[in-house]
Amino acid sequence: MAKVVGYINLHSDVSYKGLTEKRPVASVSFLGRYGIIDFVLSNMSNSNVDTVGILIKEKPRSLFKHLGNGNSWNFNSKSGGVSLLYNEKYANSSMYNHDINNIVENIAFLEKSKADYVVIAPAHIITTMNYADVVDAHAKSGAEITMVYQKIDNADETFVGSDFLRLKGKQVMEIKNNKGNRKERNISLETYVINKKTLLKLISYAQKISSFFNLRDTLAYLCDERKIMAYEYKGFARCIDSYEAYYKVSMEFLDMDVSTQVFKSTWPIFTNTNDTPPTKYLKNAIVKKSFVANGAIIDGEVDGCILSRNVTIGKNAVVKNCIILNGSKVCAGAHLENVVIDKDARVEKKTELIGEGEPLYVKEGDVV
Amino acid sequence: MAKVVGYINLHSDVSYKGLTEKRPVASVSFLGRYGIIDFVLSNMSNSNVDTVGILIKEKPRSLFKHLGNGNSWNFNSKSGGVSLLYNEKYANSSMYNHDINNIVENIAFLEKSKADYVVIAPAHIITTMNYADVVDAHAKSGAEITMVYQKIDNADETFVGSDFLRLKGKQVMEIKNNKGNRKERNISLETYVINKKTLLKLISYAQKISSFFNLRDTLAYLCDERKIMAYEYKGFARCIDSYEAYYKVSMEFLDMDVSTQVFKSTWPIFTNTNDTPPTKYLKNAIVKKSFVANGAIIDGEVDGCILSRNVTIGKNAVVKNCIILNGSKVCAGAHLENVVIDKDARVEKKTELIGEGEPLYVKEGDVV
Amino acid sequence: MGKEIVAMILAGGRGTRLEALTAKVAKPAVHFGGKYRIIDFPLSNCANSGIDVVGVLTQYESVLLGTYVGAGTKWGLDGNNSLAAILPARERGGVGATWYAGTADAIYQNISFLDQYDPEYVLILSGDHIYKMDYAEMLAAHKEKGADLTVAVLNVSLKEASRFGIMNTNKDGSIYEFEEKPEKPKSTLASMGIYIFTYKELRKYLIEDAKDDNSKHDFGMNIIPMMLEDKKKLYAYEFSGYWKDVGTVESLWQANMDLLDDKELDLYNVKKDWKIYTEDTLSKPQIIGEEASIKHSLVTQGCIVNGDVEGSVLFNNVYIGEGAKVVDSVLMPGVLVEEGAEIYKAIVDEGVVIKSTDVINKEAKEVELVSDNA
Amino acid sequence: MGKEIVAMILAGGRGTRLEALTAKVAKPAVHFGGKYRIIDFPLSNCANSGIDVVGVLTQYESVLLGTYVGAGTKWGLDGNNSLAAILPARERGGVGATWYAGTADAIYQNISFLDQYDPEYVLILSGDHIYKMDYAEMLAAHKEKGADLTVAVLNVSLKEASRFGIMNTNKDGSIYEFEEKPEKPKSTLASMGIYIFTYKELRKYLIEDAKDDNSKHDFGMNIIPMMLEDKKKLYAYEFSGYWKDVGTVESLWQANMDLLDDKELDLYNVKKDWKIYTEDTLSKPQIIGEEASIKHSLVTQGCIVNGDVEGSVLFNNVYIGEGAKVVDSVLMPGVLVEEGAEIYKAIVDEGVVIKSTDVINKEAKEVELVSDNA
Repeated sequence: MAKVVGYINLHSDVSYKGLTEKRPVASVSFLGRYGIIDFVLSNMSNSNVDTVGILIKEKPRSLFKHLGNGNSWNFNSKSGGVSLLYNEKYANSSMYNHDINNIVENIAFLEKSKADYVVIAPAHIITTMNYADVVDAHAKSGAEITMVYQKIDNADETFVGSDFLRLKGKQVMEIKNNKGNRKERNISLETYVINKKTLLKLISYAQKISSFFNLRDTLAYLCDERKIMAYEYKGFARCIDSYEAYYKVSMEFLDMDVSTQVFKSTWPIFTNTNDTPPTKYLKNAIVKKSFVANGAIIDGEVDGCILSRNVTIGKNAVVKNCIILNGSKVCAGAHLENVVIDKDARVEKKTELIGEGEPLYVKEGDVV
Repeated sequence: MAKVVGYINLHSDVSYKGLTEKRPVASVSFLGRYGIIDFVLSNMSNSNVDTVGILIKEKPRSLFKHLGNGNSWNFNSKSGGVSLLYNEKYANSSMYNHDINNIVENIAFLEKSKADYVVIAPAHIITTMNYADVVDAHAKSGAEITMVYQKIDNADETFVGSDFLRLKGKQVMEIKNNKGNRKERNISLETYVINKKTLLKLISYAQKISSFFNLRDTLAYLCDERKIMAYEYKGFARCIDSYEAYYKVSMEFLDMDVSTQVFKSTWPIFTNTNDTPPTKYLKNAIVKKSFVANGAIIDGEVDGCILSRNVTIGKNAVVKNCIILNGSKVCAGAHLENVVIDKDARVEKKTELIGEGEPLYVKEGDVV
Repeated sequence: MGKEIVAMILAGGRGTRLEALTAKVAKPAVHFGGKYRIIDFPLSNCANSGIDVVGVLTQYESVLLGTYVGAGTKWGLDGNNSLAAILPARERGGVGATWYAGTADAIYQNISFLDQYDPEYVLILSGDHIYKMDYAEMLAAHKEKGADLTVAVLNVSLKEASRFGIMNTNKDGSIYEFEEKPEKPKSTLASMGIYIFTYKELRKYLIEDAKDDNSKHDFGMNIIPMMLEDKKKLYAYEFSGYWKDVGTVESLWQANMDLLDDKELDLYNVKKDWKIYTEDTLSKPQIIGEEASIKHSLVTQGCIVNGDVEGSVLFNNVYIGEGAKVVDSVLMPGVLVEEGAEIYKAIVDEGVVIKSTDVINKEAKEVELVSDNA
Repeated sequence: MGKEIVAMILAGGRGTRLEALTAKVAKPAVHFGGKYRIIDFPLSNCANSGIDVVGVLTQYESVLLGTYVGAGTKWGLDGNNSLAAILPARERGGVGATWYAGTADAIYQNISFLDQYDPEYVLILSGDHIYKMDYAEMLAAHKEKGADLTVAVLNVSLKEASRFGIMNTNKDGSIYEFEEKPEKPKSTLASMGIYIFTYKELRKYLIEDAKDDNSKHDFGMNIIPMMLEDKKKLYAYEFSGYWKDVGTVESLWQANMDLLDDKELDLYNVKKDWKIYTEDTLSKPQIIGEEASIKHSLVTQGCIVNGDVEGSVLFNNVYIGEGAKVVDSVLMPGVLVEEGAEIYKAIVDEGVVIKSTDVINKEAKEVELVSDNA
């Protein structure tokens, strides 16, 4: 593969209600063991992209902690590594706090790289994409810009608010917003391969047009005058663009047919270690159809749930279709259905919480 | 030693003109090999304070890079480590962007610590202080708060703008600003040992008095009603509180009597590695009374200088009393005296630059 | 700048009584507790006790152990001044190539390693014991007594005492006699094989012992008796809490079962600040299927459980098929139990496949070891 | 998931011709170039070539080498999927304790290590050569030719050729004959001791060679001749650039001097992207005193220079007193040269103190080695 540098683009308007009040989408806990960003980082690592810049939009603190020195993502600490690119200057002015300004503010990262190509991908679209394949196709096509899309037939339900591409053969003719009014769409996965030189030109061009223009806007503006290639990705893809989608996609993983598409021995998903002991099942445990992370102690009934690290389920508690984040405790006899419990919260004895429609949300550290 | 947690307090108004335009004081290059913050971090490490929070005021980027995962400072990566505490919320509102608000915004760091005592020290006052000694004295005295001071006889020249303490025996009666109108002063080294419980009370108290109150203000406000102990530190101390002081203190280190006070085999100063080869002296090199970091290539005359990593001094160039930062190049035949050259700058052939009075400053990346 | 204390972990032994489990790995690298290897315990104890230079002495099947210990990163021992050093038997200048001949000889052959750190005290540990212990407290006792050697002891029952090396002590804790596996024990203070020596004494005795061709070069059999004879100051340091030498298949099984029953060894860190660190395995989350039932068990990440599990410990990437039954068993990493298979009171070695028609050890009297290396 | 290629660095030898310099450390750990140890070069080459699993085979004085290599952190080989593994001679299950008997035997004894990574190719390197080489290019050549073995060769002068193992090749680069130190060389392509084997071939030949009691178990003497006899596809890969086997005191000195004269080995990374990584020493900045004079020399951090230095290489923490003269010499870490002392054309070993009245090797005909381990 040619020399490639990666950007993980955290500049987006996606949020998950309470879950993203104090942390960015990228570090929201997912499937008990991961942060949302682990999937795109692992894709970079598995695709041998070993120099990665993370374009941080906001709330950098929990990302510093999660990423440490990047060793958990298999980047050679000498020749590559993870750089945290934060745009302090515009952090508090939302109109200017976009990807292009971040790239510009941290331009040294790009300039000193010897890469020929740049891969840009978001964190909130979960895929197992091999960027090496995309780069190869890009290089062969001779295009300066390639956009990755997926053909979907439920565009009225998912990726609403994302972009779709109007194609002519393999060329992108138009980039438009998916308003959910049709089922079939070629949805943009917000993943781009751009020649490094082209990207450098693009950002200076974008700044001339409008200082509010982000990368997506620039590409949309340019696609009728420049040749932008489309690359079809046929693998697993889910867009976690809302609290509802977060819950829905999480639950979908409990179906083994879905999760085996993502967890393959040839495509490891890396994350950081937490030194937690195995899960302990006590004598009254009844657990079915669930993901359980280490450190949990379970003495109740758990069905259709995702339990993160160090969760406690008390004696005879009943927990159904819930997502429970790190360190939270459900006391004896409590009954929960359709609830998302943030970190270090506590559900008192015999409490009953049942989410109707949208899952209930219990805040970090709350006692209910 | 009792359980101690450390804060490195980067909230101060100190700046070094151009040198701190794009980076915080803490990561300004010092003595060719270090960042300013390395000294206080090494003191923490050598005093066995293995959990350290860095209260970042601004420009966090270069600090992320410099600190990496903290291994270079000898912190056990499991039981301790360096936490970067950044106050995103107030980063752009100078009145609120102070140490107490940063501690409050990142209160989990302090709350989860099992320490009995908290050591707080600034980066811009260079010492080789053993905090274990201060904590021992603090514990013995029974006081809840201890302030470290040094008795100096040139308070009209150094530490101007710092605080001095009015003492009664070993107790602090008043904290006042040193206006430089007297030679002898008991100067506060802005280094405090506070019982953890007391600090937690102090910050909530401070917030009640005024949300503009920083830690120093709070202590000054409280010292007539609370018993604050004074601890006299007699070792090496220099206050680098301005561009002039940065230059002056740097030059002072070229005197072996000064530098041997700091560089002792029992008190290593840790920094991060850069994988640079040894300095190469070519056939026309004439080097005297200088500090030279690795990676430099020298073919000219160097006298009374501090050269950082990967500096090039061309053939027959003459460089006197200069500080030259990483990667800068002085081309053949140039003549420099009394100049500070920031990173990656280039002084063209036969250029003459002579600083009169205050040393000349050449910006990062400039070509002159 | 000398270190106050350096730890040396004896990790060279094969542990033949663990049978097939040590056919390809040294005993300290044997899996334990659903997630750990035995050596995680002394190494984590060192890290948690603030000991930052640890030598690990290896000889038997040392590659996995060596790469596992690495530079000590897993235990945080990878700072600028901290280190976990692998010390294999080797060829030395002026000496030639020599294997380790006994516990004392192994340390003797590494005197130059110790000298390099110039420690005041040396802590000698075994790589195959399961326990949590604060060595800093033991060191404090050693210093307080001004001892030449402090031996950690456990108060065992009189019945068990004849299986151990027994320290007979005076009222002040000083040791006046050491008896190896006495038929009629005079006391019940069993040596745990954990020693703190004042280094200059240790160094002297090791050099003396090395000269003696009749010596077994063993701490218990040679060094301690010599020191007692010389009237050196030997003290016992009594440890209370969970401690287990997992020397046999039976005791390894039992130690795993102990974790299910809340014995004193607390992995869940209720007493905080004493985590047992181990390697991070790259595995998917633990997935529990619709037909699963799990009770009274430890199950770790990467497992997929579709059958019945009771009273068992499941390591990384174990797969339990539908309708399978796993009772009172320890399943090492990567074990695959096919649909409908049954396993009772067994240790199943790494990577073994249990076929759907297999019924292992239904009688369940003795612990059965199932291994491809048998 | 198998690795495409695993590298094995032979680092077990003493290097007796380096005399006192290897009394206490293995040859690959000998200091070089003001800051490095010799093994930094093959390890950095691996890291820079994108090879992320490297075995380091040790036997002689392996402790320093083992802790130095650690988990590979210094070379960035410490990711989740990368590793530098120390492979000492050891006791193995079913085999017993065996030392490494030759280069091929050393690899043979680590077949289980290699099998674990299931590589397509294995790169065999020597731990004591100084050079920069992109093994990825050599691998590409090996794959393109569909070779069973590719040997890196250097075009030496006809005069030198009889000191080397010479590969006689056809026009297409295929090797038809190998001659060890031929009196009348037919070609000047000298083997650099750098081999890429297709692993399944290597494995087969190692097992065959191990059965032969008369074999020296050496790649050059046994494995290559066997493969040639079997008409296997052996190709030469010609390397051009700086390469030095620093086998003697003289050649080690010369290699250090070469750095002063801008030979092809570029430590200053003008060609970028090929840094030689090494350990980070905790030292103060390099301090040059008022009376110092330094020309045509390499001086590293931690040195204090108050005297005259010319044509020399100074390692970490060397101290040169006022009026001292150091000419054409290599001063290893921690050397202290007192005021007024003089040193010419010498290698001074680690930690040696040169007294103020000493005048070392004023004649300066041969290189003199000054060591406390003599």
